[in-house]
Amino acid sequence: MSGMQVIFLIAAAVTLGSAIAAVSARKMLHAALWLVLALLGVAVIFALLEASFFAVVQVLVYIGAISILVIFAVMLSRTSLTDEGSQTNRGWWVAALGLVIVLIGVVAALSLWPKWTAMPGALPAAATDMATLGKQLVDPNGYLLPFELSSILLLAALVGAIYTAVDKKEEKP
Amino acid sequence: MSFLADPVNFITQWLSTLLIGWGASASFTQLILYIIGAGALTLGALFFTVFLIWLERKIGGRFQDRLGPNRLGPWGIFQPIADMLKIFTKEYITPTGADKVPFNLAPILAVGGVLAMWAVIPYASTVFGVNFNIGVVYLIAVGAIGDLGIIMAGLGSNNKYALLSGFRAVANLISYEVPMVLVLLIPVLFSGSLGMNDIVKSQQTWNIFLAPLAALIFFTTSIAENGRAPFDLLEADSELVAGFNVEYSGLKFGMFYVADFLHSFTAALVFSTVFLGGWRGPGAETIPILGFVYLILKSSLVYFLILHIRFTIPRFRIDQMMDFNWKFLTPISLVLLMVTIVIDKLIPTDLTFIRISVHWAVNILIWVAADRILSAALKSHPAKVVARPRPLARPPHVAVDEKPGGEI
Amino acid sequence: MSAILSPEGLLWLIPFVPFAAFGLIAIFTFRSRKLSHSLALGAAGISFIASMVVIWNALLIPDLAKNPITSQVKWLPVGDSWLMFGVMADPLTVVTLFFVAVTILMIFIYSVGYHNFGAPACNEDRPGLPPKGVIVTHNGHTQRVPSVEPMYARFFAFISLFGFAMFMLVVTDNLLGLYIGWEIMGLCSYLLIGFWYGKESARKAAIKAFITTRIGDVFMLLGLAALYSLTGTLNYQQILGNPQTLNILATTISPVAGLSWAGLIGLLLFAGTIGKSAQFPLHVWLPDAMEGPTPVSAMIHAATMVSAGVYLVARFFPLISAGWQPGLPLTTPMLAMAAIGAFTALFAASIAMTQNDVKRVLAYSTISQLGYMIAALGVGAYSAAVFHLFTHAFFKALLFLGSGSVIHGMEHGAMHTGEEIDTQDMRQMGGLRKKMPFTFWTFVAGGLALSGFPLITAGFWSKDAILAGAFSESTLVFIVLAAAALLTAFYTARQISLVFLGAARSKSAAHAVESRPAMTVPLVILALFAIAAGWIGIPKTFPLLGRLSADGFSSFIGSMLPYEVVEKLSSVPLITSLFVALGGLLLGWIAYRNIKKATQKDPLEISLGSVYRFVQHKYFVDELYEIVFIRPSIWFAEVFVAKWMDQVVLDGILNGIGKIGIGIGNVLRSGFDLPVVNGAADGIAGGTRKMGSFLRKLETGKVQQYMTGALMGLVVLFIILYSIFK
Amino acid sequence: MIPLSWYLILAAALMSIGLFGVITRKNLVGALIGIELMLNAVNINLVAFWRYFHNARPEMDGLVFVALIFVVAAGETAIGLALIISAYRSRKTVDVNELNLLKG
Repeated sequence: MSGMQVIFLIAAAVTLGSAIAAVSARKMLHAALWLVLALLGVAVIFALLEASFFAVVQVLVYIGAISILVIFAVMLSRTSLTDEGSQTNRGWWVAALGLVIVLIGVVAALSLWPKWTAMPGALPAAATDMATLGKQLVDPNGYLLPFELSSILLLAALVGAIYTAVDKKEEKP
Repeated sequence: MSFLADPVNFITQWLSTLLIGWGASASFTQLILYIIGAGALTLGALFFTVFLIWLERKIGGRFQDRLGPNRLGPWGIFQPIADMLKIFTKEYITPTGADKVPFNLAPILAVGGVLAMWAVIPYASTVFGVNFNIGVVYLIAVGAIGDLGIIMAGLGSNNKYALLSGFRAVANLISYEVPMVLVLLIPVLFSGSLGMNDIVKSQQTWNIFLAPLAALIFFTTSIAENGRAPFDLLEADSELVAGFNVEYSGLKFGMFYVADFLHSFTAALVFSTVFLGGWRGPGAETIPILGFVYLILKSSLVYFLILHIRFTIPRFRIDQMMDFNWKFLTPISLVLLMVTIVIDKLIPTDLTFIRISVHWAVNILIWVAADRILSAALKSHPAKVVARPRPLARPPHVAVDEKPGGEI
Repeated sequence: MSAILSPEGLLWLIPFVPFAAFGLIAIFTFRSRKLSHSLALGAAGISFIASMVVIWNALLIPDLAKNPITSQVKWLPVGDSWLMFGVMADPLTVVTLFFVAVTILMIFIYSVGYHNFGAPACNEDRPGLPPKGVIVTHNGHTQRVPSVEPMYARFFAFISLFGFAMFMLVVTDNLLGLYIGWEIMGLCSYLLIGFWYGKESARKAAIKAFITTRIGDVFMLLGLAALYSLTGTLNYQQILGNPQTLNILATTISPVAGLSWAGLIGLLLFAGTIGKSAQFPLHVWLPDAMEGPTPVSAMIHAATMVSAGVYLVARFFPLISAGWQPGLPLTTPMLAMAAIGAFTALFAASIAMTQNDVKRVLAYSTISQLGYMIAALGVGAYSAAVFHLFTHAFFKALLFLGSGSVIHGMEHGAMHTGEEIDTQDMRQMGGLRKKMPFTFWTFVAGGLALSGFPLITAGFWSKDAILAGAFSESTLVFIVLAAAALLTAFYTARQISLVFLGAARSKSAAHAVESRPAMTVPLVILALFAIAAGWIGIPKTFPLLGRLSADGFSSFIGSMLPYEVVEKLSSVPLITSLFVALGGLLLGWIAYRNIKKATQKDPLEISLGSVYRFVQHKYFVDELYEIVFIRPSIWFAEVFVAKWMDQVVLDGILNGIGKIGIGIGNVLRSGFDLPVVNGAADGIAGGTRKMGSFLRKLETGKVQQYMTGALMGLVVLFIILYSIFK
Repeated sequence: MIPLSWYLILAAALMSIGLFGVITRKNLVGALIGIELMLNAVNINLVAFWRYFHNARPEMDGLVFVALIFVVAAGETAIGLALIISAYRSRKTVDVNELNLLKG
């Protein structure tokens, strides 16, 4: 039971707990805040995996942008801000049951995999160097195409979001 | 190393030797030292804030032709301490229907987010919290956390002014982060690293000389990020009583207060680190304490600039703010980034003066072009009058003929 | 690059630069007048320079006729071989190219002035009508000045295309290329004669010219086909530069009227020439072509198109005269050419005497001069004919441009005075000598050259050569040509004295002004050529002057012929030409020097009476054609084909087919379509609807239930795959 | 030292929780939150595999995919929230069960 494991267990517990809270909280606002906590936990997990860059980017993108957007949406739709009633459909426990079964099945299936209990090797210094990642992203033999595609996707999402969200009523006069 | 030259490392060394002498394990010693360092850093920051508050009030007094605090101590220097004591002793009021958890969590996040920024800033050639290889990204990220606190405050305290302030905080944050990150990439480009310390080390010529426009944009956006005038939409007293912190009292309010001042000084700190060469200065390599002094001097200068702007420029309207960001800052910073990348690739690094002059020329060119385009756009699309100005309040028996268009 | 700048490359360049100009103007720059005419002029200039360079290089080559400058590319695959397309510069090409390049450049420049470039545009001007002029107030007094042509750019596009066609025709080295240029020129003449398509007469004239020349072209195409089918090539060198080919052609007998193949082909090609050069039966289109703008008249009548006809026969003279030597009896086509040419010369000259339209006179004179050349070729005076072609191009272009300048001045006067008169009517003119000095002197130079004023003018030398050649061959032709020359001198004097001498017979003439430099400069340049172009051809045997002359020309051109040309001095033609030229001029001047009023009767009419009127109506040839050809063909088209053939026979057949189809269709519809096809389709549709209304219950519209379904499917799939591949 | 299985189990659990949210939440925003959780689970897996099966050659495949997923997540959130807002504007509700225009 090394320190790493302790940290992992804590982080995992926080993540899962807050995730469960996020999907079951009655007030959407709380759900959003729980989501933030869960995402922080994931960031910690990333840090444990020595992907510190992505830990920070996780905080930046998810907490700094996405969760704030979610909160924004919650604020903009007042019903979800004030709605106190049950936020889940009727047969939710069926889904829960089924998902638990699926989870157990998946884990069971995976546990037959020989590398199930693999241990991490030493990470070469270059692997944590962000310059390498950057070069990979813009390397024609690397990931240039997905990179460009995702950037175009982002642009399209930007335009689409603006177009969808803009209030047409303002443009009438 | 001598104590005078580099006190921090001196103490660190001494402590570690001491602890190890007591038989503590190396990792434990490291842990202890980290804790002590963090505590010292945050406490120093907080106490520094006290001084900042006094300074700001004094300077604000000068700007507004007042005396400012002048009763307690010489030049009223103990005024903020008195305020602190008052705040400590005040009662905590939690409004009914408030959302307890966010309401109480918000001030902590606000201060914590700001303090977390101090962790990666190199104060001297040898003194820094952590030498994080992605410090810049980290800065942006924890800055987001600070604004998260504001949003939570706005949502938690069951108050429509606070909620509106929260809205504005979200809009503000989401918008102004974009050009900020974009222009922060330019120093990163020059130094070839995301680490703050490397950025400082690489500034033989301060980045502000290489990228004046980027510095300007970063300065503006950082003011907007920490909601200072003229971007203080989220605590616009005349519109929403005091914004997100209406419902707060006592130390909770005090924390917001501290966070505000600390945030703006942190912005100055970051600015001087990224663009003004941080601790760089004559003799700073050999005598780190000098570097610390330089850094404080530079950031005080920038902070004074921030104050100057705060006390002289009136507040924007929210739509003006959004337009200013999305229609001016973001495009110009995008163009600037692209052009700078290309130019810097073209010119060898050792021809310093040519490099500087070319960068200046290009920046000025971009600025002028943007200005031209903007003015042309304003000519072609003049701002349309949304509402007629309100009629003057007048006694019922006096007839004032009101021309169409509203002016009397 | 050097490949382009070599003579061959330039030879290729010459025609295609104007073509490029045409394309550019037609596609891009037609909105801008300045750009358009700059393009056209630039193209003409480049072609001119290129031509000069080529000619210089060609002149440096000794014995150019045997080894001309040529360059060929593969063009069309015919069977297993390639139809080669190429360019060639031999003596005839060089001569033609010279005057074509010069005159085309001059005419382009002149057009800029003629269409009033830079003048204000008049908003009443409609495309397709000549500009009416616009009223401007110029330093105090208001007056009407010419306005710019509405379709300015279009005009330059057309003449650029025209220039392309002519250069093509000249520099190409095979009959097919010549035919292409020939036909494009036909098209261009149609477009340009009908340039002011707003005018009824212009439309008629354009159609007339097109149809008439087609008649000749059909024969020419036949000749071309025959030649190709016999020799398997259309290249000049391979056909004409090859004695035994000519010999075979001359000796083998064709199925037609016992002619030799050479004779038949010669006649067919000559038919093309008759159409293009407006020889007697097909001459009617040329006078009407005067409806076009004057530069067009000059192009068609002087520089290019009509010369093309003569050029064709000159080019194929070796074939036409295959088996003929000086002293031997003339071959059939030569006889035909001599007859038609001589007759046309006299005929047209006589008509020219009676015309009052300044341009029509020149048109008929052109016809007669072309008749001269044809006749000269007919009697075998090859070099003389080419020489006359050469000189005639210059002075006739000069005369046309001069007449255009006169008309321009008259129009200016008419606009100034607001007088409603025909500004082309010579009777309305007079006394322009003072008003338009440049035009006058250049016109006089041209006129003297035309009438063959002795010793100094170019026309004298060429005409003298022709007369000499005719005299040595057949006396009859000689007499006819001499008479024609007399008439030529006469109507030239008539024209000059009517237009320029005496007193102004109308207010317009009184107010006429000199044209702009853009028009007068080309006149002056052409006048120089009209005087000096003859001196290169002074025969050695000429008394006194013969000593001075090198007489490069006849030997240069003569080298094209397989046999040696022997020049024998005979004083008769010389005396004759002196006599007819001076006498004709004198008579004309005497007859017309004192015409006082525009309405005054023509002196000849007084003396000749009805004969004059007969001649003035061009011997009623047009009316004859109207009765003999046009009416019957119209009747054929309208009554026979349209009414009977088309409406009765063809429509009947088609309607019958249609009815049958409808019947079959009805049967199929009621028998097969409705029960079977529709039934099946309806059944399927109904089934689908039922199934849909059953399945719609699954569509709850709740997205989460869909997702649950998808998830279950995924799990099942996973289980299956896992149980298979574990 | 942490065995790979821990991360995988964590990721699987997070995935299931997110899925639960997506399936059962009435509120569209809630569904969106669930989707975010699922994406994070995927990211955990990717980073874990990158960390554990890492050759000597510095290869960034896992991380690259994580970056791409960040991009996709950002776009997806933006579009989703925009849709939610416009749906709310037109129907005055964000309840999934009431947005059933497709009901047959």
